[in-house]
Amino acid sequence: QPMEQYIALPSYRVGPYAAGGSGFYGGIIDYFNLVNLSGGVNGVKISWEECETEYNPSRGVECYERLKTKNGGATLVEPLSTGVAYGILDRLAVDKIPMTMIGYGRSDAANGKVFPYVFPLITSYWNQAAAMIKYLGDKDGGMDKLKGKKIVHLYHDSAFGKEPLPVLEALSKQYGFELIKIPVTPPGSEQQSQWLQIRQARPDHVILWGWGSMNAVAIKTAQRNGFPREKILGVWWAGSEEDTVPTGDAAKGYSAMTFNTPGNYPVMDEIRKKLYADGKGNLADASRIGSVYHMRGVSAAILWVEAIRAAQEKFGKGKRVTGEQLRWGLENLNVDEARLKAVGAFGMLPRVKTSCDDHEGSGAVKVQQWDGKKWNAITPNWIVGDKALTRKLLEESSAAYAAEKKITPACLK
Amino acid sequence: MTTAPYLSVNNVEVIYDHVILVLKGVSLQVPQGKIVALLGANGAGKSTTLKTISTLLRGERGDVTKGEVQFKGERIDHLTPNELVKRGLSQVMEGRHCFGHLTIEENLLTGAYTRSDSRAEIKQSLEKVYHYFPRLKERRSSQAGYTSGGEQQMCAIGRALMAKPSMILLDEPSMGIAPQIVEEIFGIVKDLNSKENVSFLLAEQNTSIALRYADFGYILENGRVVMEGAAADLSCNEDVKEFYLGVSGAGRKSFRDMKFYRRRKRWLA
Amino acid sequence: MNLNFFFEVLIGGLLSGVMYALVAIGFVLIYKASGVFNFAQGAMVYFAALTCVGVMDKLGVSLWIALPITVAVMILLGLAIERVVLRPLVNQPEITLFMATIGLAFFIEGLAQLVFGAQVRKLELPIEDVPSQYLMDNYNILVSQFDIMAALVCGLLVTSLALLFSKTKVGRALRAVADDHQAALAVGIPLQRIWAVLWAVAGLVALVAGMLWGARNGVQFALTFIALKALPVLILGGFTSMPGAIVGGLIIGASEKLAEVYIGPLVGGGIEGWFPYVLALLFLLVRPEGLFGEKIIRRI
Amino acid sequence: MFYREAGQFKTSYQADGQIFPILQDRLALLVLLAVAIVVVPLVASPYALSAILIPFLIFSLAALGLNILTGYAGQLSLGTAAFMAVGAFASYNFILRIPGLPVLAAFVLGGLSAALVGIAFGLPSLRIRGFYLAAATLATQFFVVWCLTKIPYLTNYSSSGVITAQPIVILGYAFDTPNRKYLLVLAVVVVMALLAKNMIRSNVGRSWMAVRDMDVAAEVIGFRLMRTKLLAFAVSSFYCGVAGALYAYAYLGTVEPEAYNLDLSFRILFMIIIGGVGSVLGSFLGAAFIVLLPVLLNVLAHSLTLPTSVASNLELMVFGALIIFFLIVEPHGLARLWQIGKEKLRLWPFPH
Amino acid sequence: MTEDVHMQMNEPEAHFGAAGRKTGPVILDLKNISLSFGGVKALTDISFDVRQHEIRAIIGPNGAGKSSMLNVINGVYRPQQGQIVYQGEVRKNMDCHAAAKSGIARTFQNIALFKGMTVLDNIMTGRNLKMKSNFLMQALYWGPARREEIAHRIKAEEIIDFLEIQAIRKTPVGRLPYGLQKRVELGRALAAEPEILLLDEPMAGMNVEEKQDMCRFILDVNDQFGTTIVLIEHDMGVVMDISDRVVVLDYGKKIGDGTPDEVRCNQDVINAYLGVGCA
Ligand SMILES: Nc1ncnc2c1ncn2[C@@H]1O[C@H](COP(=O)(O)OP(=O)(O)OP(=O)(O)O)[C@@H](O)[C@H]1O
Ligand SMILES: Nc1ncnc2c1ncn2[C@@H]1O[C@H](COP(=O)(O)OP(=O)(O)OP(=O)(O)O)[C@@H](O)[C@H]1O
Ligand SMILES: [Mg+2]
Ligand SMILES: [Mg+2]
Repeated sequence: QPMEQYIALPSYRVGPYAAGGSGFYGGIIDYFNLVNLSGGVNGVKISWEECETEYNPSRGVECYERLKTKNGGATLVEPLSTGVAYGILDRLAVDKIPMTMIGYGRSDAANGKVFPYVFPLITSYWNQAAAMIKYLGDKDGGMDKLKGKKIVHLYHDSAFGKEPLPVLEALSKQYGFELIKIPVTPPGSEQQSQWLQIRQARPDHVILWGWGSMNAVAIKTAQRNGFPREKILGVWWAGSEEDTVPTGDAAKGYSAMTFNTPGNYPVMDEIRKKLYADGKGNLADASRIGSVYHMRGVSAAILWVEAIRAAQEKFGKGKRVTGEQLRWGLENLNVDEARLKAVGAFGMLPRVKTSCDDHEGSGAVKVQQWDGKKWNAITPNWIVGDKALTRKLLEESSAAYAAEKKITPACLK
Repeated sequence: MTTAPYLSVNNVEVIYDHVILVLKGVSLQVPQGKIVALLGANGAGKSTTLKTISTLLRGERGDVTKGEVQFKGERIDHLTPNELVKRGLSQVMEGRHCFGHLTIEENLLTGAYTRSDSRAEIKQSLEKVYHYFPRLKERRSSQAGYTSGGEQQMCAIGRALMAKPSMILLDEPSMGIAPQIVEEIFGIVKDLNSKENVSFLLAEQNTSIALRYADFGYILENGRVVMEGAAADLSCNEDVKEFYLGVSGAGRKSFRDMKFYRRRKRWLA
Repeated sequence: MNLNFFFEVLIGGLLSGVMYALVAIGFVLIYKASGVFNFAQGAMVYFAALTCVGVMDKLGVSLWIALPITVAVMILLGLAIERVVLRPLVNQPEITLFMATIGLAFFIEGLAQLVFGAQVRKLELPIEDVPSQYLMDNYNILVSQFDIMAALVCGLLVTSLALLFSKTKVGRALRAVADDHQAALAVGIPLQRIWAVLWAVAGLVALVAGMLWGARNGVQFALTFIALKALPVLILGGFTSMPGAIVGGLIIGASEKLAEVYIGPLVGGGIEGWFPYVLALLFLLVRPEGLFGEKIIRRI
Repeated sequence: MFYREAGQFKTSYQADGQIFPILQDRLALLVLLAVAIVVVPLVASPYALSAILIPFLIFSLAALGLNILTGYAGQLSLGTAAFMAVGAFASYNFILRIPGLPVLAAFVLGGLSAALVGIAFGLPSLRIRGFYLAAATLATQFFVVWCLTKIPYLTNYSSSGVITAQPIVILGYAFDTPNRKYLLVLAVVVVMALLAKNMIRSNVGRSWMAVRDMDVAAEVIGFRLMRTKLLAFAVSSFYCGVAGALYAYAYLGTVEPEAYNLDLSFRILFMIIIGGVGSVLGSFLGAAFIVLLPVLLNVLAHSLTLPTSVASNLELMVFGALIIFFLIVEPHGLARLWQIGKEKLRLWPFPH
Repeated sequence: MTEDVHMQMNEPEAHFGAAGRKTGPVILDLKNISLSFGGVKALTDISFDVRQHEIRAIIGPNGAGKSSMLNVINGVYRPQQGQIVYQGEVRKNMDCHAAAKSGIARTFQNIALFKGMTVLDNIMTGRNLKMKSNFLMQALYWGPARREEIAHRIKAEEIIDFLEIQAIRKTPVGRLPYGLQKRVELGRALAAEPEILLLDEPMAGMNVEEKQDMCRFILDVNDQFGTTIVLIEHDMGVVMDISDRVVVLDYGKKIGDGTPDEVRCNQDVINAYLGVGCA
């Protein structure tokens, strides 16, 4: 029985999304290294293996299958790709390996009774969409001010972009704003017509629900058409340096959602000091330390390590936990202020407390704005949208899934 | 032969596609200023021999596994066709191979690609080709792909002449050409040969006319040279007469009187 | 209907079309001269742009120094491609050469990211991508000054390349090569050398496209996808025609934008992905070789 | 010396018309099948089954479908993934909406739906040729995926357009483990490959090849261009449709329309070109190449302990370089290489 | 028009060709055919007929319009003017498929074999119009489909034997030398068991010996199956020896028509094509 806690990382470091992939997985590995430097989790070192998926579902599945049996069996997997995640969704329960989908994938997977092995930790698209509207309402001076306003939902024309529609539509009915849906065909390298339409519609806000190169193009095209960037609010996959840097000054004033508050934290300093100073960092380019994707990776790793810790508390301290046990850990996660302080990440991510009913554990997000050089948080507090609404949708949708799959919803022990 | 050969092929072996052995050690020589005919049945390897010389074989997945080719005393098997044309060796390929989308005139002009002569000189060559083939002049602005088979054949020959070569490899120049023009083509060959000292190696099925104009002949059978000799000698040889010229003891036989399929005589297995 | 808006959409579309044409030119260049459909064109665009910003980054030099270095790199790349990939594949079926360019695309993509890293970068050209104030004030029409420059560059490229093909000996030889490799060799056209030059030129065209697209969208992997935008342009204009590339670009650009704006909302939007293809396809039914493409000769 | 037809005289044209005229070949195939059916499920790890063999077989089937169209009938297509998507989503809907419909019947219906779409998009091929057609088939690719994202009915109103394949149950027997799924896929692929081989060696196949090699002459001889081309589109799309359904049902499980994107179309095209255009065997070899090579390279790169991003990029470069290398060695694909190998073997120990 | 046709049908039937062959009634009658491509007049007002069982040669200088004439006969080109009467019927919209169905087969000047297929497969394609089983049956390769395939295979093998190309049966035709390809192409045309066989320079690129074989094949086909043959050939020896009647074209116009001897002594023909007078 190997003593190491082995985690499978079907990652991608080439192709169109390589920039995000290398930052995210770089962050994860940096944190793992940091934990291992200080002796691991109660003495259990973390090990991992990467496998290149190129963001391609079929290669991702192969990677998963290959990685899962190595080193005594994977105990956690994170593909950071909706397509890959779907491809392995059915296999998880059989293999008894939990998967996190941090900030992506199907929102209804937060229902642990139907998706026992899936953990859309921190926040799902639905909660994000709800929070976005909440933020926009607050910005305009109260939710009632949204009445009669126009909000454009400019989205990546795929499952990803369509995911928040039920929430947005419900909220539009509730608050009386007009929702204008404008799709962008992936990969979205040309958006002239969309932005002309937007300019024509004169919306009060534009929600940019984009991914990959589409974001930079959107911002650039907004500039070209003289549309103020201050009115654009991006989804968190449209809120990284990768999305704004290539636009030059065009993104100044543009804001986006995030579940990591930009800034510096003790854990980041440690990573710099203990890893990069010794040339042991994972990122090729040290200037990307603390970038959005990197920090997102570190946050993911923090939550996993906490889950391992929780599982060890229950199943035996200082021992490697199995996938099933780690699943329990993820389901009974309680990363509160104290824990966050302890790991040096207080304020970096919201507190997360999961349960069988709620594999998401938080739903809180912040808004950040690009000042031309870096991201700055512009909401002091974590924002939470209309959770009652998202909960209702979640119940309906996961029930439909359960019916289709003939699953009897139940909590696992 | 007394003069040093202008072109010599020494013991060449060619394999297509790694497995099909086509030439089994062919050797032949073309002296300067002579016309040499390469005769043989279908599939004997005439075209392959010519392509070996012009190094066009590479594009057809053929490999020269043995032997060498020399032109003007220099080994040429490693050269590119472009360098060969520059050195004065041109080939007219079997099966026309005109550039379908180019007009007849453009086709002819590409023939002069390697020449660095002035426009006027090239124009002059062009006029010469038109003089040889008036039909081409009539069709000069049609796309070659839409011209008749014979017109394409003339175009291919004319194109090779445009390079002003000193040695021409002709692969079945008479194919699909009206008899009168065939005579004219051979007249041109003789003309160039005697006036401009151009040497020729010609693969030809029309044996009688080929031997009439050639100085020397080789007979290829199954990838081997089975007979060689002065053209005059060959045309007197009884076997050649019977199998390649279609005349037996009693003179030419009518095609309709062939009451049986001939069993070909083979010189070598 | 709001006429001013219509014109904005139209002009925006036309100018986007120019950007597509810029990529299409690279395809035409290679196809016309060797009958090869160059799948790696997109990768070359990315490679060129990335090399330029990568050199600026790594050596800390300005655009004006990085540019000539990139030019040299692109020329070297063209020469290498001829030597290593094309030369051994002379006279092979079109589809084989097509596949070889696919292999090439993988190789170039890997190489670019290996040398310069995968992160997204910005490329700033001295001309800003903002609405032209002059046109705004005088005609109340919104056109980016960047696009105007791109159109000029594209026009220049097309004119010079079209002249090359129609007026020079090399141009004629190139067309001959596309018809029949073997015969082209036989008449002494130095296929190798011509291809080398051509791929080098294609590399430079890719560089131009890469600079303009890179400045517009950022230098990132997605630049390889803009080839997809160039395909309908190509089939509409004809694979073998330089003017076709630009006319096709204009038609595709304008009609796809108009369709997205005026038809899109009726059917749920996002039709830009397929509309140009369907348009080009319908058009092909009338003219199977595109607007200016050479007729495929089918004769027996 | 051992591998040759010498001494194996055919006494009837029937015997001569066999798929594998050489006894050794027939034996080898039987052994291969026996291994695939009996030995593989016993010894192969779940990883090999569910991550290598199943996708390999499914891709082979799709490649075979494309090969029928492109390799045999000469119509270059870049819309393969679209036909796969039609097959998958149609099967899903048939099962969903017709209670009690057997899964295999649903696959067939899915395939037929794909065939219909194939015929519709094949119509332009009557006028358009070569790369023009290829680029035009991209219309299929984009249009079909767009329809799947835009028409909620097709995805059973799932909010994001994702569908989850129903469990495969045939005659009360659930194909839920990698082993069983593998056997199911294998059976489908073997049967369909056999059918394809039969078509190719009879008049339909000849009509396709005739149209491919010289369509004017084919017409003069009496083949009807329209019928021949559309049939090729239909059969090819049928194969791709079934492959697409298997891709969803026996491999991925949960799919979004994006899983059938252009990338997939290209991968399948790569398979047939690398494997051999116009060869049934080539479809399999090509699929093996494209499925296995990245895995091998990946494993190899990891054993070198390079930084992952370097390894990943090197992988891509080597993959590209190998494609070029194989094309230079044999432009007609792996199948031809195999054939040449066999011809050499036949002559062995003599070189020619 | 139709009256005209009947008139011809009622003509006395027995004719003897120049080669002493008994020929039948007119099977194909071409009337005032004109064809032009843009500015190029390939055929101008050409009329001639072909009788059953005869060997009819078309000769003329390069570019005279001979191949175009064949293309008109089997529907590849549609003449701008004129009429084709085939087997007593006026063919208005003759397309290649209809022509093939009604028993017209041909070979091509620039070999049009299916390069990727074997010799046997090429010949089998010639029989496609006679194959009846549908594609599902063929996919199953069972019962009637299989029997049919084998029956046709036997026919094809007969042709292979006839043309003496047994040894190359399984070779892809792309690899064959030119002369053999011509022979295979003849085989493919024969496989259709045509009424009329159109041959476009079947003997180009052959040496005398091979031409003799080819002549024998043509004469045998003509004898054994009664096939009518229309032949284009530049080898005057062949034309004069085996044909019954000869049409001469020049610049798209008919300049002579008659028995080989008549044609040979026609001054126009001598000027335009033959060069030498009749001996
Ligand atoms: N590309 C090729 N691949 C395989 N075999 C070939 C190829 N080209 C020619 N051959 C074979 O090589 C042999 C010689 O062919 P070649 O064309 O040289 O004959 P030839 O003497 O020119 O005949 P012909 O008089 O018919 O033109 C033939 O048996 C032919 O089948
Ligand atoms: N499809 C076409 N388009 C344009 N011109 C054509 C076409 N087909 C034939 N021609 C022209 O019509 C004329 C007659 O051509 P055809 O092929 O019938 O000549 P031919 O008598 O067979 O000559 P050859 O003996 O050289 O084969 C030629 O000048 C040719 O260029
Ligand atoms: Mg030859
Ligand atoms: Mg002709």
